[in-house]
Order: sequence, then C-alpha cells, then structure tokens
Amino acid sequence: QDAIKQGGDIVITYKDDIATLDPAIGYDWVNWSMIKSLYSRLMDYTPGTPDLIPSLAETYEVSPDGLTYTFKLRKGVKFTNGREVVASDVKYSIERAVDPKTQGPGAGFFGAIKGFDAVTGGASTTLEGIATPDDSTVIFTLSRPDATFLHVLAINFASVVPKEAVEAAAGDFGKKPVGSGTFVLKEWTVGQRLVFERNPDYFVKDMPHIDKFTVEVGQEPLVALLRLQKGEVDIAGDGIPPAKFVEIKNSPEGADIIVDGAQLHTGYITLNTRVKPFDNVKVRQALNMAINKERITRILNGRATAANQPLPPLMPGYDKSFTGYAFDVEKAKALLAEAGFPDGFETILYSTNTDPQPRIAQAIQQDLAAVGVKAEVRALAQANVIAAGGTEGEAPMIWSGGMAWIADFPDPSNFYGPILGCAGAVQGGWNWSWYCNKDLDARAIAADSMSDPAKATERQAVWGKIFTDIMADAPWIPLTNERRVVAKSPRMGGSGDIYVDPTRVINYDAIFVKD
Amino acid sequence: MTFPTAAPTVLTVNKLCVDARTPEGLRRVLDDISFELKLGETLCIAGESGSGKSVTSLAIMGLLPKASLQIASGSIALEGRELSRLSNSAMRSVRGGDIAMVFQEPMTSLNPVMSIGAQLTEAIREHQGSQGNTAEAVALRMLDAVHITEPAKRLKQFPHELSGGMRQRVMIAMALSCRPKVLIADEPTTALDVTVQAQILKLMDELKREFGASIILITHDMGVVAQMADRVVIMQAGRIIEQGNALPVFNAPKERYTQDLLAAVPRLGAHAGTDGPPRVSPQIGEAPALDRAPVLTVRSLDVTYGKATGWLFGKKPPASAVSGVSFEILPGQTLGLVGESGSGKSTTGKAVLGLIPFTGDVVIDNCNIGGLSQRQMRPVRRSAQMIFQDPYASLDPRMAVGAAIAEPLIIHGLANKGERGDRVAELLRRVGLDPDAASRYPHEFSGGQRQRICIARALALNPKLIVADESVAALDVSVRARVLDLMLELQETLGLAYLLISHDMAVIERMSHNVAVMRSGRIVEMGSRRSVFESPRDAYTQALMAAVPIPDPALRHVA
Amino acid sequence: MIFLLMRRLVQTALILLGVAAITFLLLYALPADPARMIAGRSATAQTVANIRHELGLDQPLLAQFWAYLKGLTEGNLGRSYAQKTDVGALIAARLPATLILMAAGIFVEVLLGLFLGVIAAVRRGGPVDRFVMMASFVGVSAPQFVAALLLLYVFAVTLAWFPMSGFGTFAHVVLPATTLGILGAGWYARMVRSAMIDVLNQDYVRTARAKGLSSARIVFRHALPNALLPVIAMIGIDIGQFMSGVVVVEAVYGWPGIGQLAWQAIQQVDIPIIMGVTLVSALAIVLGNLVADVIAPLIDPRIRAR
Amino acid sequence: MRILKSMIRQPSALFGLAIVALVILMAIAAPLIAPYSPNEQMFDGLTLEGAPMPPSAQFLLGTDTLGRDLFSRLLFGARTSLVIGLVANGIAVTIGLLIGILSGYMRGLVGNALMRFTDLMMAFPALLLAIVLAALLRPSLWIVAMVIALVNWVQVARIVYTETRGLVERDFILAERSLGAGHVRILFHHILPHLMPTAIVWGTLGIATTVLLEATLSFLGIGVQPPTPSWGNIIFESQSYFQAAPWLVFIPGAVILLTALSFNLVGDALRDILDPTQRGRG
Ligand SMILES: Nc1ncnc2c1ncn2[C@@H]1O[C@H](COP(=O)(O)OP(=O)(O)OP(=O)(O)O)[C@@H](O)[C@H]1O
Ligand SMILES: Nc1ncnc2c1ncn2[C@@H]1O[C@H](COP(=O)(O)OP(=O)(O)OP(=O)(O)O)[C@@H](O)[C@H]1O
Ligand SMILES: [Mg+2]
Ligand SMILES: [Mg+2]
Ligand code: NI
Repeated sequence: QDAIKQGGDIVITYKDDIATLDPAIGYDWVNWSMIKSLYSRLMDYTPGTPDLIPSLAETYEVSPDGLTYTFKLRKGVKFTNGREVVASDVKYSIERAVDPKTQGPGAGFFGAIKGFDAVTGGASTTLEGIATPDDSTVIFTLSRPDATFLHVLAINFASVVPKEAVEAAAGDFGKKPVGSGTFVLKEWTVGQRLVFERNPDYFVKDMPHIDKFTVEVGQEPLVALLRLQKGEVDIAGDGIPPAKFVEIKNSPEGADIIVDGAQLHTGYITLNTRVKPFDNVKVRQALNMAINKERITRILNGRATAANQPLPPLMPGYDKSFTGYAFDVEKAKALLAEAGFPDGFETILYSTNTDPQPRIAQAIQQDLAAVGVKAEVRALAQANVIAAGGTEGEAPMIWSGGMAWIADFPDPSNFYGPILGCAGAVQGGWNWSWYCNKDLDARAIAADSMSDPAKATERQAVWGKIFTDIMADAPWIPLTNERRVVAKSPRMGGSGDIYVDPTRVINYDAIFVKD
Repeated sequence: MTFPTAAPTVLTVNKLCVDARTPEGLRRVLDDISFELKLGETLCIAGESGSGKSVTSLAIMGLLPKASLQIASGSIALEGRELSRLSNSAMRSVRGGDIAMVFQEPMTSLNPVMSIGAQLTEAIREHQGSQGNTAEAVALRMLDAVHITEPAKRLKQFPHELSGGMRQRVMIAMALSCRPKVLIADEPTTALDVTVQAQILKLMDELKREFGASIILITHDMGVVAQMADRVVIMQAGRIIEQGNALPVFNAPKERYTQDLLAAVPRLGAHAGTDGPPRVSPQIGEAPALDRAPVLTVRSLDVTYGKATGWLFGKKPPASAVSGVSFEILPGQTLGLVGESGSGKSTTGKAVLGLIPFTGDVVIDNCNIGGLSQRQMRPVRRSAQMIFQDPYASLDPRMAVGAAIAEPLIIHGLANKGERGDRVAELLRRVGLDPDAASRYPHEFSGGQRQRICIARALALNPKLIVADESVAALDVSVRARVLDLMLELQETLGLAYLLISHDMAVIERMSHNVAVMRSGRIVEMGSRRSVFESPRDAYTQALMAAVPIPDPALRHVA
Repeated sequence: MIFLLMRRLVQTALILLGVAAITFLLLYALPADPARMIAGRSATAQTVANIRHELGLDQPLLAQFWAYLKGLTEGNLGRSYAQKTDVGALIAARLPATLILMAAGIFVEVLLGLFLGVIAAVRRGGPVDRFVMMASFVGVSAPQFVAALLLLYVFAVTLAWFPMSGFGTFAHVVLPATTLGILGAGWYARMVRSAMIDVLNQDYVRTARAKGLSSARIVFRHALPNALLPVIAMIGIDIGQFMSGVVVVEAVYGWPGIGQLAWQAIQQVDIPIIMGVTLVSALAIVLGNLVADVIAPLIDPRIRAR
Repeated sequence: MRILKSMIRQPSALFGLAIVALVILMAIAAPLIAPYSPNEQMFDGLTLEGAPMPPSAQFLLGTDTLGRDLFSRLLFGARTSLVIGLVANGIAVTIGLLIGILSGYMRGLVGNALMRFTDLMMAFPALLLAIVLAALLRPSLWIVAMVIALVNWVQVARIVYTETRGLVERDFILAERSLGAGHVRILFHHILPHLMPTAIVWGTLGIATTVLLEATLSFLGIGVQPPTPSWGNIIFESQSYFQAAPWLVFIPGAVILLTALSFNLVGDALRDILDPTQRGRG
C-alpha cells in the first residue's frame, strides 16, 4: 500500500453533465459522490467500507424502543460561508428534502419520522418528529421503528445546508451549492467543467487529501480513456468501454490503470407475475434455469459474476450457501411442459438501448429460444422502459441492465420495499414483477423494527432468509453482480475500494496522488 | 481611310470539314468550306437555317462543343497563322484579342450575375494588360461608341436590367473593346425590331471604319446582306454554293438556290394598293368576311405584371405592360401587330389566349374568357392557338417532336393512336419537314426547323384563330416565304384568322388585312394595311417604315 | 423591404408556434412520466403525486400549453424538471458552442463540397471526376460516430495536431467541424457538380471563352456564382439536418453544445429542455433559411429585382 | 429493353448493375448461402475474454460482439437494408417529389399552405418525431420504413419546390397550357420528367443515409428489433469497436458504400438514357 500523500490536482471525466449539486434533488450516480463531498451529514461511512460512523454528529443515542434518536453535534463546524452549523440547520435541511415544493426524489426515505405524512400531504411545513432543544442537539422521533434510520441520515438527502444560502440562490441552489463538506465548488462552466477545491476548514484533519479536482463533463468514455493513456486525465469516471477493455487489460500498464471492484449491484430480469404465463410459478422457475449466466459474464468481458439471489455478495445478509436455480435446459423444458407449455410461448423482453444492454438482452433471448420461449426484444430509451415496467400488465419481462438496482445504502432492506414488496407493485412503481407476498412483507416490517444495534446480525439473517425464500416464487431471474470498473492514471494512489466505494462511486475525500 | 485596291487577306478558311458525333456515328456538318476575308471588308454569310453558318463561326473561334462537334480536316489561318492546331493557351490570346464574336442569342450570352462593367473590363484587362481605371475608361468609351444612353450608369447595371437591343450593343462593345482584327457577328439583329436593327447595322458599319476591322456577318435576312455586304457567301446544307462580290451576286445569282433566296425576299411596298394579302389558291372564291361576327374581340385590355403574390403583406410593385388595348379580328382575316421590343406585343398575345391574368374583355368565338378556369378554357383552346416567340423554349426538351405535335390531339381526344401517327406525319409534311423528324428531339433541330414544329403543333387542332408571335423571325427567307404561303393557304382553306406579331414590316405588309402599331403598351395607330403603310400618321410608324432595309445593295442607305 | 421583413417575422412566429404545438403534443403522447423519472426508484406514490402537482402535470393539456405559451411571450422557457434551473439560461450557456460548431461545419462542407464539385465538373468523366464521386459517397455513407473517432484517432492521438477534446481555441473546432462537414460535403459535391455542368453549357460561358479568358477565371468568376444558387438553398435545409449529427459529434469531442443537453433531456423526459432546444433549433432553421434568402440576391441580381 | 441495352453498353453502368443484382440475389438467397444462422450466438465465436473473433476460415468475415457470424448477418441484413434503402427512401423521395411539385406548381392558398407545411416540417426536429413514434408504436421493419419516409421527404420537397418554381416559368409549360392541357398532364408529363435528375441524385445518395438512419432509429428503439440484422445496426452495435474489431465496422461500411455507389451508377446511366438532351453528348 502506498503512503497517503497530501496535495495534488487531478482531472476526472464523465459523459453525462452534472444535473444539479442540490443534495435534496441530486439522485444520479455521477453527482452522488460529489454531493457527498460538498456537504456533511450527521452520519457517514468509513471510506471504502459500508461501516457507519458519526460525522457531523459527535455522539448519538437510540432509545430502547428504537423510536427516538438523539444526536449531539460537533462544535465549531462551519459552512463554507463562514457560519457555524447548528441543530436547526439539520432540521431545516431534512424538512426541505421532504417538502413537496422542493420536488426532491428522496422524501420517501424519511417516512419514518413523525409528522412525515402531514408535510408531504401539504398540511404542515415542519416535521413534528424533529426537535432542536439547543444549537447542538437534534432529537428525532419516529412513528415506527426503522432499523435503517442511521443509514437514512447518511444519505445525500440528509445533507445539511444553510437556509440563507438556499434562499439567496433563489431556486438555483443546485448550481450555487454551500455546505460544510470536504470540498468547495470553485467554478462551474456549464457543459464543460466543474472545479472543486479542498475545504481548508473541514473538521477532520488531513481530509481530504487532494487540493483540487476538476470534473470535465460531456466526455465520451472511449475518448476519455485515450486521454487518460496520454496523461491528460486522471480518472475516467465512466470506466472502460467494452470495446477497449480487453485491449487495456492485456496491455502492460493495464494493471495500473484498471480499478475493478464489487459494488452493491444485482442485474436481474423481472417476470411479471400478473401477466400470463408468468403468473404460473413453474414457468418462472423454469426460466430461472434456462439462462446461461456464464455466457453473459463472458459478454461482459468477465466484469461480473453470476447471481443467484437478489442480494449482491457485498450486502450484509447475502447467503453464501444458497445455490438458487442451476442452469439446466432439460429441467427447464420439463418444468415448462409440466406448466402446460411443452412448446414454449411468445413473449416480450424489454431492455434499455445503451450498450451493452441490448446485447445482453439478445443473449437472454437466445437462451430462452433454447427452451422454446420466443421473446421479442424491445430496446427502448430508459424512460420508456421504466414507464412500461410501472404500467400494470404491460411488460412481461424486463432486463434491468442500465437501470439496475444499486443500493442507496448498504442495508438489505434497501433491496426489498420498492422493487419486491407490495408497496412497489403499484401503478408507476418499481416492482416490475408486480410481485406481492403479504407474508414476506410482514417479515420485512418485522425485520426493520429490530433497530437495536445489538440485534444487527440477527436482523441480517432474517433479511437474508427473506431474499432466499423469495426465490421459491421466482419473481426475478437474478443474472449478474456487476463489478464497477474505473480507469485511473498510474499516479493515483489508494486501494480500489475508494475508487469503487460501496456508498459513493468515487470517494473524493480519500483518494490521493502518489507523485 | 482609303483602301488599297488589293487589300491583304486577314482570315483564310480552307477546305474546312466539321463532323458531328451522333449515336449513329459521325455526320458531316460542314463540307469543304473555303473562303477568304480581306482587311476592312464585310463578308456576309447567308443561307437557310441549319446550313452551318453558326458552326462555321464557332470553328473559326475554336469554340466547337468538344463533346459533339470536331474539325475533321481543313485549315483556318489568321494572317498566315494556323489556328486549328494552336494550343489552348495560345488560342486564348487569339480569342477576344484577334477575333471577337457576337453571338446569335443576345439574351443568354451575357452572364446574368456579373455587372456590365465587369464583363466589359475583364476582356480589356486580359488582352491589353490595362489596369483598374484605364480598363474602365476604355469600357466607358466603348459603350459610348455603341451609342448606349447613360453609359456610366450601364457599367453598374446587370444584363436583366437592359433591353434586348441594349444587350446586343453591349455584346458588340465587348467584342470590339480589344480592337480585334476580325469581328464575327452571328445574326446580331434577328431578335431586334427594325428600328433597333437599323441602328445596330449602322453602328457596325461605323465601327468597322473607325477601328479598321474586318467583319463576318451571318444573317438570313437578304435585306441586311444587301445593306452591309462587300462580299457574300451563300451556304446550303453545309456547303458553300456561291460566293462573290455583293453586287454581282444580287444582280446575277448563278445558283438556283440563290435565285430562290432573292426572289423570296419580301419587299416593303410590294403589295401597295391592295387591301388583303395576295391569294395563293385562286380557285377558291373570295370569302366575304365582313358580315360575319368577329372571331376575336378585345376591349380595353390591361395587363399588369407583378400582382400580389403572398398571403401576408406580400405585394410587388405592379408594372403595367399593356393598357387600354382594343381591337377585333374577323374570321379569315389577319391583324398585324408591330412595335418596338418591349412594347407589349407578346403580352397582348398571351393575354388574348388567357395565359396570363388580365382585365378587360376578351371574347373568342363568342365566348368571353375572362375568369374562366383552365378546364373551362379547354373548348376555347380548340378554336384559338398560339405560336410562341421562342420556339426552342416553347418545346419540352424531353419530348420527341412527334409526341409534342401529338399533344393537342391527345389532350382534346381527337385521334386514336393509329390516326395520330398519320396526322403528325401529315402536319410535319405540311410545314416542310420530313415525317422522320417525329422521333427526334428539339435540340437536334436548327432554329428554323423548331419554329416549323411549333407551327405544326398549333395547326393540329384546326383552330379558327392563331396568335403567331414572331413566328417567322428565325426563318431564312426561302423557308419564311414557304411558311407565310402556308399560313395564307391555311387561312384561305380553313378560314383561319391570325393575330400576327412581328417586327418585320415586310412580313406584316404581306400578310395583314389590318395593322396595329404598339408602343409602350398602347396601340398608337390602327387601321387597314393600306392606310397604315401608305399614309402612316403616327411619327413612330413613320420611323418604323423608314428603318426597313432594302434588299438591294445598290440602294444602300447612306450611313 | 419592411413589408417583406414583417411578413417573414410573422411567418417565423407562426412556424415556431406550430413547432411548439406539435412538440408539446408529441411529448405528452409519450408514455414515459417525467414526474416518475424525477422521483426516482425510492419514491412513494405520494412523492410522485406531489412532484406531478408541483410541475403542473396534473392540469389539462391545453392549460399546460397555454401556460407554456404565456411564459414564452415573456421570454421564459420554463424550468428544467431534472436540473431545477432556468432552461433559457441552460440553453444560452450552450448555444454559442453549437452555433460555432454548426457554422464551422457548414463552412467545411461548403468549401469541400464546392471544391470537389467544381473540379469534378471541370474534369467531367475523367478519373478526377470518378474519384470525387466515389469520395462523396464515402462521405455520405460514413457513420458519423466512426468518422469522428477515426479523425480523432489519427489527428489528435497519433499525430497530435489537434487537441482531443474540449472547446475554446481554433484548434479545438477543426476536427468536430470536419466530422460534421464530411457528410454534407458529399451532398454538396454532387449538387455543385451537376449545377456546374449545367452552367458550363450556358451561352454566357461560351461568351467568356470567346473573350479569351483563362479557364480558372471562367470557372470561378463566371460559372461558379451561377451554380451557387441551389447550394445556398441547401444551406438553409442543412441546419436542420445537422441537429442529429451535432449530438454525435459533440459527444465524441466533448463539445459543450446543446446536442448533449438535448440528448440527456430526451433520456430523462425533461420536457422543458426538449421544448426549449426544439424551439431554438427551429428558430435556427428558420433563420438559416432567411439568411439563405438574403444571400441569394447578393449573388444573383435577378432575384434582387423581383 | 432499350434502356437495358444502352446500359450494358456503358462499363460503369454495367458494373453498377452487376453489383445491384448481386446484392439483391444475396438478399434473396441468404438462407442458402449463409454458413450459419445469422442470430446464432456461438460460444466459440467469442474469445475467452469475450472479444469478437477476426476473420478466419471458420468465420469468413469474423464474428460480432455476441459471437455471431458476420458474413451470415450481412447476408440477412441485406434484406432489411434493401427494404429501407429502396422502399423507405423511395417513398420519401416520392412524397417529397409530390409535395414539392404541387407546392411549386399550385398558386394561391393551396400552394402556399403546402409550402408552409413543408417549412414547418423542416423546422421540426424529425428525430423527436421518431423517438415518440418509437415509444408509441410496436416497432417493425415497415414502421421503420414509414418513419424514415416521414422524416426524409422534407428536404426533397424543398429542392423540388425550388426547381418546379423555375420550370413553371418556362415557355414550354405556357405552350402546353395554351394547348389546353390540364394540370395533371402538365405536372406529370412535362414537369416531372425534368425533375428526374434531382430525384435520382436524392434517391441514390439517400440509400446510404437511410440505411444509416435506420440504425439510429434502431438505437432509439424504433428500428428493426434485435437480433434481426441490418447493415446499419451491425455497424452501430459495434461502432466503438472500430479499433478493437475493425472488421465489424469497415466491412458493413464498405458494403453500404458499394451498394449505394452501384445504385448511383445505375441511376446516373438511367438519367442520361432518359434525358434525350444528353444523347450524343459525352
Ligand atoms: N451541338 C451540335 N451537335 C450536333 N449537331 C449540331 C450541333 N450544333 C449544330 N448542329 C447541326 O449542324 C448543322 C448546322 O447548324 P448551324 O447552327 O450552324 O446552323 P445555322 O446555319 O446557324 O442555322 P440558323 O440560321 O438556324 O442559326 C445543323 O444541321 C445542326 O443540326
Ligand atoms: N414575366 C414578366 N414579368 C414582369 N414584366 C414582364 C414580364 N414579361 C414581360 N414583361 C414586361 O412587359 C413589357 C412588355 O413585354 P412583351 O414581352 O410583351 O414585349 P414585346 O412587345 O413582345 O417585345 P419583343 O419584341 O422584345 O418580344 C416589357 O416592358 C417587359 O419588360
Ligand atoms: Mg445559327
Ligand atoms: Mg415578344
Ligand atoms: Ni445536407
């Protein structure tokens, strides 16, 4: 391991433009880690791990019933506008994230806080469940126990922002961010680049390591990689396109350039349980045996491993011993015959239209054909696939690639509610299998009520069982767990984990320059 | 200036043969052409349309279209220097510098997007090496020399802003600006009215004296030949059939064709003292036309170009082309319409047939055509037809001639397929063309032949009225005489009425019962032929009469 | 002239109105729901409903359109759904880059097209002609992404004559403009060639030759201006054609224009941005045609007279 | 017959004709010629690292990124691409011709309305239309063809409009009117033939552009759906591999180029043959 060095300027590229740096609004993987670095929250994670640590909070206490959380704030933390961070800022920031006027996507995470419904329903503008008895104390009162609540306070939507700066920006806070994080936004040339400089007053010593990073947007990944090889770029944020991967991997400097790490990701095919013939569990099970996942990981140049359950291996609760459905064409055919489809059937497989998703869809299509299922591939723009998935009776099968679930925070519950629970099986929801098992839902609620930190391992086991049990009903075909590949220049130091941080994408706070 | 008795020879053409490439192989277009041009002399080349006059001049200039025409043998020498073998760049300095040319079509021979000044000065710069202001001064002097009004203003104008006569003057100025030794003028006045023609001929004569140039003048108008020529070359079918000094050729033509050519020349005043045109077929009795209803009545006709065209505020400043024109034509009679270029003759003709919007009354065959739609007009079209001024432009270049003549038959459903072929052949024969011509395309004919095709097309419907717009202007005299005879014969046999538009006073005199003289969109004088020709009242009419060339070199106007 | 200008202005306004109406209708016909795209995957139904309400998406289509038009008359293009910021500002920040790219692209294609078309016409039927026609086909059938990468690889990576990516200096614009111009140059070469062949057969070219002018002068001073008219008409059309090319080229060369903005907006169903870009590009097309109409009489005095 | 005969006389036209015939033949006989099924993703068609295979004896033109035989896909892709290049492009040119000619010929309200409609369509981003249609319709080859036709006619209409405007002013049209010819006859017998050169230029250049446009549409989800091959989507699927697997981009590119060029040679010859004023010229 290299010794950490302070200082250095680096250049990072992304294809997509940065939509916003407003923590209450930003919700895509590119701005996610930048927002993380611009602001601070009560809770955070140890870099490169899924381990929670207090951040803005100095200490915290959870009541035994799991309904009250009391935080003591660190003293002397300042926003970059110079004002000290106080308890009311925390309250304001969370209320702002929940307020319908903000149009933020993260409101739902705070559903357990008392008074949530009143705010989202428009009856009130303040959250009854947040109290600030003094400038350094925040007390949250929950309406139901929520074991993930500390994680919720660590996600971007819980970032603390100064009210006066929000108001001064007059609706443009996303372009003029003010926080108390590791970095400050120095320059933003729309469509071209953003320059972040270290916050000299950050409350953790020697954090961050680099002095400055420049994000260049609108950079085609292929070109970004060429520039990286020339030394113009330090991190190619979009990773290595398949067309280049083999070449780079086999090149002498390949090992230095490629960072390849596991992430909280599962790629899956949803089988719509409300559409014939997928309402028949035997059909769903049969298709689970029909897909040759080895070929798909080969198409992905080996940058993924085969999955057999919804949870990714890195997630607490993942069951290593579970084997799921093995690839077995004969058995699949037999099962289909048993279900009344000896000659297969015709169906439609949706996929997004960005490489390599249509190719994977075609690989799936070929495997399905081998058991007699003729699937028509529909490769559409992401928005259209999402729309089809959320419309009842519309999409029989969807390959989740490109929209797949990457966890917001490293807790198994994050993999259930919206995508497999009854709550998500509604018009416009994300449960594209339209799978609703009341029994499992009850078990999930029970598990999330086990908010006592002492019961954490027990809770994980409960969750793990939920996800393996769900496979009996086979609403999904879990396909792959993709690893994230980032390309960095040899001068960049640090372990792979901070470039493929499980809770951020790139941990700008932790990376450093070797020379 | 005095001429030595034996002037030196400037240009010698010796045994020149030119071939045309056709899909069927080479076709000889010029055969064994030899003649000489002496210093300070005017050589006129006359001959029927398609006889090779233009090709001869192009060959001298080295401008034969490479793709289709080539010199097969023979020589062209300028002051002893062989031109046909000169390199391209050497030929460039000859062109414009030593030999200049005025082309047959003044309308299209000037570049539409360059100012007159630019087009004039570039040749001067090219050949005299004079720069900027000097070149411009020369250009100005040249324009002055060709008697263009306001020459300084013209330099800045563009070709479309000038009338046909002015353009032709510009062409001449351009040709003479580098003081060439030889000036070739290919039908320089065909498209112009007589008064302008007279001015231009006079001008060329003046310039010849002034600049000491030799001139080759190509024309089919024997009147022009008589007025201008020192020597004459008569061509037929690609050969020279007769050449010699002007007076002997005119007085004692040796060849039969030359005799015909001269005999066919209409002479102004030849029909003095009669009311109608001469009868071609005496066996038919005189048709008393007077008590019959007019086949065409025009009352206070106004035509304005540039009406509102847009759907929102879009208006162009209107320009009145014809105003308050009234006349009528009885069946079997001819109204001759004369007037200077741009006076509105063609406009009147088109309006009468409802081809352009007009106000006023036009009654054809008892049917008022005002406001009729294209469909409603169709029956009327059978009784009234038009022969257009520009025969080439009025034929669809992508349609075989036979099909073009059959068009009216098909449109009006007059003949079935089999009959059509016969009818087309008959029509072609009638206008003096070989029925084989039916399968050829317009560009494969000479100007005169195309005009005959247009006449054949107009006749196909057996109309009662034909508007003939300069229909014989492009024809050489012998053919012209035949066509005029044909028109007269048709008038007698079919009772046709003509609105005959022409700038050729002799043609008007020969053909018309009544004559109308137009100027600036109005009729300035109208009456029976006899009254107009023998006692013109309007000053303009008198000027027209005086400008007509007389086809006898002995009676030249003194320039 | 004033009348003509007024008329064009009203026409332009009507065309833009039509474009706005069609685009609006089409976007609402899309099954994708912008509120859900914004809300993301963790949102509750209540959150989605709230967002929909805040965006005014729960109002009748006509009311929404009316509100949009009203905003337009005040010069307000609305707020982006995803970026929560003023669309006008977003477009204004990126438009200059795209305009520069387009202008440069048109310059390249016209220059290249004219050059190739003219030499092909002059050498009609010869090997040069055949080569040019072949090259124009290569240009027309080259996929732009590949063409862009190829140029980038040769001239920026291997030869390092130009920067690989970015915006700002003249060197930056060369490769993107060339990529954009290649396709058009193919079309122009063909158009110019046939127009030139036609013009070279005209009488006035013969007159020019009779004056003894050099072939260069005949071709460039006499023939070319006359052959230019159809080309100018094409330029107006081209601006519309460029839009899709711009998306690809901007992506490859990291060019900060509206192509990328539009592309992302389409992916996210960010309707105000799509509307804004559509209107701006429609305006550019109409203006392009206007410019073509203004240039034409400068070249051809006959049109001036009309 | 006359046309065919005169064509065979010109070497370049003969070459074009031969290639066109070959391509059409290959499209028809694809199942007989193709060594593999075009959609079969072969396990040995990819390297162990998942990279496509270069041309070899086993795979004549190499394989694509899913391990499918490129040669077989090109053969079958000819079917799609010919439909797009000929039918869709043909329809576009036809519509463009029709609307252009009508708006150029008709005066007054109808002509103006048609031209304003064309202006509107021109200002309207066609790609947007395609995207929406993609989302609304069930994609199929014929829908793609229709969309391409809808998108591409506009430019043709513009050019044809300008040309028609000029033609209408010509004297021979006036002459035709004086003969009593109806609008239909004038339009189709006298104006249309003069627009053939334009139509041929657009028709043949359009082949290449529409074949590529189809691929763009595929990418947006409205094109022919995977795994059906088309020349355009073969290129588009693998365009970023132009360095790693050049055969995937340049071979189909060359095929498109050659086909478009051949059609153009045939078109040029056809134009010269149909144009009597070109007779006897070089
Ligand atoms: N480009 C050409 N290709 C083939 N044949 C041609 C060409 N130009 C002229 N000819 C033929 O050459 C012959 C002579 O034509 P030319 O133009 O010299 O006639 P002309 O005497 O000038 O007639 P006009 O008085 O009608 O102008 C004609 O038979 C004509 O058909
Ligand atoms: N299409 C047109 N648009 C505008 N003005 C025109 C048009 N056609 C003719 N004019 C103008 O109308 C006037 C009359 O033209 P017209 O063609 O009738 O003359 P003309 O007497 O036939 O002359 P010429 O003997 O030269 O043929 C001229 O001033 C001419 O410039
Ligand atoms: Mg001639
Ligand atoms: Mg006239
Ligand atoms: Ni174009």
